[in-house]
Amino acid sequence: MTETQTKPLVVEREDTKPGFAGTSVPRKEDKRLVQGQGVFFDDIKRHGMGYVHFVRSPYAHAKIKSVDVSAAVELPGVYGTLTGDEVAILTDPFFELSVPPGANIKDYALAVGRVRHVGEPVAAVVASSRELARDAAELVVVDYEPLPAVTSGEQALTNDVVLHDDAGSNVVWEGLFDWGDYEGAVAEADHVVKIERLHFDRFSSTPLECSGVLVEYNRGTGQWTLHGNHQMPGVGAIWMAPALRTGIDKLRFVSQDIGGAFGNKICLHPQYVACCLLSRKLNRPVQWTEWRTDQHTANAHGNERTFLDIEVPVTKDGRLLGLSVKAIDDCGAFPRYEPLGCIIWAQVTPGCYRWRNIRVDFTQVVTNKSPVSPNRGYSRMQHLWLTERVIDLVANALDLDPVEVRKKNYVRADEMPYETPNGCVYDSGDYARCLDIALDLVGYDDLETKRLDAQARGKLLGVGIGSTLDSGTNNFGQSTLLNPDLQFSGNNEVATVKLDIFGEIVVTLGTVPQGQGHETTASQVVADILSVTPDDVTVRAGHDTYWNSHAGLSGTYASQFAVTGLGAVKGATEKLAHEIKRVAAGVFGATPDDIELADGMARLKANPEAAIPFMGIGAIVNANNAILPEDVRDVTLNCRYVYVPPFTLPDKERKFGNLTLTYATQVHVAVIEIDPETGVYEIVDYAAVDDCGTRIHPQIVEGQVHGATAHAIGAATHEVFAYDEDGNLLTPNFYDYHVPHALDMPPMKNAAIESPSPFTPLGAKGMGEGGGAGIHAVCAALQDALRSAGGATVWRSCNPYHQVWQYLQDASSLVEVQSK
Amino acid sequence: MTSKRISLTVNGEVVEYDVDARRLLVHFLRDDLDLTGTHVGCDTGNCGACTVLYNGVAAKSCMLLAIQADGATVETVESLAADGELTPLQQAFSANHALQCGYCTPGMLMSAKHLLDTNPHPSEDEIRKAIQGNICRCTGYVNIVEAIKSVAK
Amino acid sequence: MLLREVEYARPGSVEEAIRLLADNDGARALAGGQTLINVMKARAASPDLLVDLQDLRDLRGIRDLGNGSVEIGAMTTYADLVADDARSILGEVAASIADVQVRNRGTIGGNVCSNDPTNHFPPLLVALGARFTIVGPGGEREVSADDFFLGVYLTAVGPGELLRTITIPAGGQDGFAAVTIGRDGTCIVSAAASLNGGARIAIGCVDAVPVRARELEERIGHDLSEENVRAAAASLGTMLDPPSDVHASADYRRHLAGVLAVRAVLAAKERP
Amino acid sequence: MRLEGTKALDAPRDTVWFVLNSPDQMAKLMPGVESFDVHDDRHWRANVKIPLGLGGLRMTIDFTKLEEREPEFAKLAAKGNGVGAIMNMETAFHLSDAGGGTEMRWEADVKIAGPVGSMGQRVLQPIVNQQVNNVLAALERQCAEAAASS
Repeated sequence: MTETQTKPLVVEREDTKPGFAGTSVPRKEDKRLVQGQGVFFDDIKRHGMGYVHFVRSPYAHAKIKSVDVSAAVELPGVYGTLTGDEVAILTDPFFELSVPPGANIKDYALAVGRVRHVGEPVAAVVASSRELARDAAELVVVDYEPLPAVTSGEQALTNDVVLHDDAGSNVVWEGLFDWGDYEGAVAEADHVVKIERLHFDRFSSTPLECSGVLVEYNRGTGQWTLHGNHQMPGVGAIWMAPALRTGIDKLRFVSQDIGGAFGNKICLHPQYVACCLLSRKLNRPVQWTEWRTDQHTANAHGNERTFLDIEVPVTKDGRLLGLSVKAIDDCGAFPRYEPLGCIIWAQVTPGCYRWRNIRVDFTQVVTNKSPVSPNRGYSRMQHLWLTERVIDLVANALDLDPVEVRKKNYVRADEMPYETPNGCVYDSGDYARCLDIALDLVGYDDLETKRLDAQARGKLLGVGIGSTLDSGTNNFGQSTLLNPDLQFSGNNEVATVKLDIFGEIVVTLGTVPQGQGHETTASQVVADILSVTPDDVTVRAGHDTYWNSHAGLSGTYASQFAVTGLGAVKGATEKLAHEIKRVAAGVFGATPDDIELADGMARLKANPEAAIPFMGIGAIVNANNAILPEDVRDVTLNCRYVYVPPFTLPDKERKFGNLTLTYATQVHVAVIEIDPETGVYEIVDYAAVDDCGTRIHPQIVEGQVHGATAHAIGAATHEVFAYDEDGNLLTPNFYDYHVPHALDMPPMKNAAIESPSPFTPLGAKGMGEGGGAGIHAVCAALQDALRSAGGATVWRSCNPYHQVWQYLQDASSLVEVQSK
Repeated sequence: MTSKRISLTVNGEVVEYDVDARRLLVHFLRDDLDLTGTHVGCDTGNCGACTVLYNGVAAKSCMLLAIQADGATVETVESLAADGELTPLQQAFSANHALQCGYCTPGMLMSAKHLLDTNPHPSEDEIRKAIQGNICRCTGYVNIVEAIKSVAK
Repeated sequence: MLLREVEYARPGSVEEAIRLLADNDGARALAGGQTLINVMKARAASPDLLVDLQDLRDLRGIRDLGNGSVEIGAMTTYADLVADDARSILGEVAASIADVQVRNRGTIGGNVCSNDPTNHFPPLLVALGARFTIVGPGGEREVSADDFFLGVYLTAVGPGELLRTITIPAGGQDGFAAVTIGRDGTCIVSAAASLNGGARIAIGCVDAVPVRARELEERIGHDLSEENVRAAAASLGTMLDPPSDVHASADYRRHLAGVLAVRAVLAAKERP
Repeated sequence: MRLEGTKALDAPRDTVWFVLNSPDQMAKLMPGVESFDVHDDRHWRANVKIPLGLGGLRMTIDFTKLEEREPEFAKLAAKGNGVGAIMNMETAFHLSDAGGGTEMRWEADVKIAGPVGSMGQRVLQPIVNQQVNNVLAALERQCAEAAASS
C-alpha cells in the first residue's frame, strides 16, 4: 500500500514580510492549460503552410557519396527540398565556442559530405501534409559509404578514427585545473584512496513535448518569424544570424507555452536554420515537428563523462584533503553549446566539502553519437555525482560512517559565504542541518531494524545520501577560461512593467517559461510592490522578441529566474512605482515621498482620502497629460529594467573567480531494497530536503524538487542512451528508454529550510535544476546494500537491474587504499 | 488509398469529415478539427499525452485511426469545462499544482476522469495504476496523485 | 507517427473478413491496434489493407464452457479479461500489461498473433495448454499452443486466416512471474506455469517464441516441494539460447529464466 | 551482431559447394525471394520479402563475392536496402570433409540500421536467428536434393 505523505514539511523558514511573495497563490497559467487552451508551437497553423520532414542518417558514421531528391520532388503535393550542398552554399558554419582543435569543426544545418551520428539530418523535404512529407523523404536516395564508428570517449582519444577532418583530432577542448596544493595534500595524508574508474551515463530529461518550429518568412522585410520552443532565443540568434548571413533583428522568436525543455531545447539552431532556408526558398510558412524517435537519436543528450585514476588524500580521522581525477567528457558528434560543459562543473568544484586541493585533468571529445546540450543539472551533476561517489567509496574503504564523513567535511553554515578553492562563493546554506532533517524523515535511527527486517524477507536494504548544490545564475565570463578570446561575461535579464490607460498593470518578461510559473511569481512580486493583488497584474504569456523585453543572455536556463527574472521584475516595478508616485505628487502638488501606494491607488500618506486610482494615473499620462506639471512629463509608465548580477571577470591564468551567484542545497536520502536473486530493486523510502533561500511560491519550489527528483531517479535506474559498437542507439523510444511512471516513483517526503541569499534582490536562489541528488542517493544506497553481498563498486550512474545483477555476480572492487 | 467520409460525435457534436485511411485519430483531432488540447509526446503509444475518452473509455488517440472512429464517440479535454466552469478535477489540478508545463495535463485529466467515472473512491495505488499510461516529466506525479485523491474523497 | 498509405475495410462478418484477408495479399487484420498501429507508425511494417475487426462482436467475450474450460474470443480486450474471473490468472496477467488505455483497446488475439517476444500471453497460453481455433477460407481448424507460435510476429494464423477463439482447458493452479523494466514495463524475461495434472512451464522473452521447459517439467514431476522445484530449475538456463540486448545479457536472461520458473511454479502451487 | 555455427550436411563437399555458390540454388536458400538477377559470377541482386507477421519487409539485397577458394572457403558481402531498414552483412563459410558428408563452419556479421533497427531492438536477434535457421534448413534440403539427383 502506497501512502504518500502529502504535506511537505517546512522545518525552518525566515519570517517573510506580509504580502503575496512567500505564499502559494493559484498559478495564472493553469486555467488555460487544464482546458487544453495552451498554445504550443504545433498548435499553430498558417495558410498554405508546408510540413518539413528530415531525411536522417541510418549510419553513425559514413561518407555521403550522393543525395538524389528527384523522385521526392516529383511526388504530387511536395513543395520542395533542401540538401547539405545547398546549405553549404547558402550559410556559413555555426560559430564554435572552443579553441582549436574544436574551433575548427564545421557544423551546418544539414550534413555536408559526411554523417556523424545516427539520425543526423541529411536533407529536408516539405509537403502539403505531414504524411506526404514523410512519404517524400523516403524517396530521397542517399548513397553512403559507411565508416568505422567512434562510440566512447576513450576510443575517441586514440584518434584512430577522426570525425572532423577540419579539426584533425577528436579532442574538442582539453585543460588542467589545479587549485591548492595537491602534492602537499598527498604528503599530509594518512591514506590515499584510489578509484580506478567511474562512469556517468548518457541520458536526457526528454521533455514530453519534442522540439519544433513554424517559420514564416517575410520577403518584403527579410524577416523570419519563428514560432517555436527554443528556450534560449537570444543565444539561438547569436548562432543563427551569422550563419544565415543576416542581422539578429531579422530573427523574431515567439513562444507561448512550451512543453518542458530542461536544457534540451537550447541547441535547436541547426534545424531552425534549415527551416528558415526552406521557408525563404519555397516562399511559404513551413513547420517542423520533431518526433520522439528523432528527439532520442538526434537532438540533445546530457553529457556522458568517464572519470579515471581518481585519487583522494585523506587523514586517518576522515578529513578529505583533496581530489585528483582525469575526466573524459563525450559530447557526441558536434560540440554546439560545448565546450562550456568543460567549465560549468567548476561552479561546484569542491561539492559540499571543505577540501582545498583539487586537480582535474579535463578533456572533451567528439564521438559518433547524438550531440549533447545542457540537460537539467548540466555538467555540475556529473561532477557532483563523482564527488558523492567518492565520499561513499572513501568512507567504505576506510570503514567510516558516510554520515560522519559528510558532516566532518561539509562546508559549515558559519563559514558562509564560503570561497571555494577556485574562487566561487557559496552564498549561504546549512548542509549538515539539511542532512539531519533528511535522515530523520527516513527514520535513520531505526535503519538497522529495517535492514534486518528486509534480510528476513530475503532482501538487501541500503541507504544512500546525495548532497548537492544547484548553482544558479551563471557568470558567462567563465567561458573565457576555455577560450580567452570569447567576449562573454556577466549575465542579464529584462522585464518591462507598464501601467496602461485603463489602469491595467502589464508585465512583459524576457524569459522563456516552460512550466516554471513565471507569470504567477512575477505577479506576486509586482503585486507586493504596487500594493495590488496578483489578479490585478497581467503577465504576458510566453516570449516574443518583438516585445523588446529581452537581452542577449535572456532565456530560461541555469536555475536563475528567481534571481535574474524576478530581479528584473522587481527593478522594473520599483521604477514604475516611483513614476506613479511622481505623477500623483504632481497632481497633488506634493513630493513623491509624500505618496504611498495602497489598494490600487496612489494617495497622500498624510491624507489617505486624497487618492488617485491607478486607472486615473494611467489615463492622465497616456491621454490627458496637459494637466501634468512640466517636470513629470518624462514619465512613460512603461518601465524596462535590466537586471545585471554583480560579477567580475574571472582570472584566466589561475582559472579562478566567481562563476555563479547562488547555491541552493539539496540533500536527498534514498532507501532501497534489492532482490538478490534477480537484481531487481525498489526505492522504498525517499526524503528530499531543499534549501533555496527565500521561496517566492513554495508550491512551485516543491514542484521543481519533485520533478528534479523524478529525473534523477529515472537516470539512476533505467534511463540511458546506450549505443552498440556500430553507433546505433539502442534506446530510441519510450519502449526501451524507460522513464519513471506513476508506479515507479517512490513515495516522497519533502522538507525545506530557507537560508536567504545575501547576494540577490529577493533573497531567493535559483533551484529548478537540482544537482541530481537522486542519482547520487540511489547509487549510494545500492553501494550500501551491496556491502553485505560482496561489495562491488557501483561505478556507473545508471544501474538497471541487469547491472545490479552484474554487481552481485562479480563483486570486484575498483577501490584501493594506500596507507602510510 | 482509402478515403472515406466518417461521422462521429466529438465532444457532444456530430462531425462529418473526409479522412484518409492512414490518418491517426490524434492528427484528425488536432489538425482537422483544431482540437489542439490533445497532444503528441511520443511515437510509440507510451506517453499518453493523446489520451481521449473513446466510446466512454480512456484510449490513446495515436493508436487509433480516424477512419476506425466512424460512428464512435470521442471526448477530449476541451469537453471538460464546456460551460466555462472548471470541473472539480481541473480545479484540483490547479489547487494542488499538479501541472507545470501543462503538456501532459490534457491526457492526464482524461485518464483521471476515466478512473473517477468507473471508480469514484480509488486508493492511492489505484490512482497510480490509472495514470501509469501517462508520462509526466515535470511533477514526479506527486501532486497529480494528490489532486486526484482530493477529488476522490 | 505518419503511416504509409493503406487501404481500409470494416467487414460486418467473420466470413467477409476472411474473404478480404484471403483475397488481398498484404492484408492484415486490425484488432485493438496497440501493436500494429505502432509498427505502422515506425513504418517498420506496412500492410496494404487493414481489415478492421471491430464490428465482429461474436469474436469478443469470455464463455465458461461448463466443463471447467473457458473460451475467449480473439477480440476480447485485456480490460474484459481483468473484469472477468472465469480464470483468475488471465485477469491478473492482463492487469499487468502496459496501462489502462492499452488494456481498454488491446485484445488477447492481437497479443498472441503479434507474438512479440516481450508479450505476456504467449508463454502464459503455452503453459495453460490453450488451443487456438483458426478460421480461413477452407473452414476451421484447431492448433495447440505448442504449435501456434512460429516466430517473431509469426503464428499459425496464415494469410487469409483469422484467429477466432482461444480455449483454455480446465484448471486453476496457475502462476506467472516476470521481470520487467520498471513496474509493468517492457518484459525482460517471463515464466508461466500451470500445475493442472502435471506441470507445464513456458518461458517468455528468451527466444522468438515462448520456450516450453519440458525437461524442467519432467524433473519436477509431481514433487512440488520448493527444494525439488529449485533443484530442477537450476540448469534451466543452460538449455536456453536467449538474445543479449540493451536490457539484459544472455546470461542474465538464462539466470532469470530459472528464478522466474521457480516463482511461477511456487505461485501456482499456492493457488487452490 | 555476430553469429557463427557449424552444420553437418549429408552431402559431399562438391555438392555443398555447388549449392552455396550457384546463384539459382542460392535464390532458393533465402526466404521470400521474389526475383533474383545475376549480374556476373561475383555480383547478384535479390528482391526479397522477408515474411514477418505484421507485414513483409521488402528489401533489395546486393551480393558481392569477396573471396573464394573452391571447394573450401568463400566470403560474401550483402548490402540490403529496404524502406525502413538497411542491412549490411559479411558472411563466410568453410567446408571440410566429414565422413561421407560435409562439415560447414560459418560466421556472419550482420548490421541492421534504420527504423526497423530502432523499433525492433528487442526482437532483432530472434528474427535474425530465425532467418538463419530457415536458411540452414533450406540448405540441408537442397544439398540432399542435389546429392540425390547427382
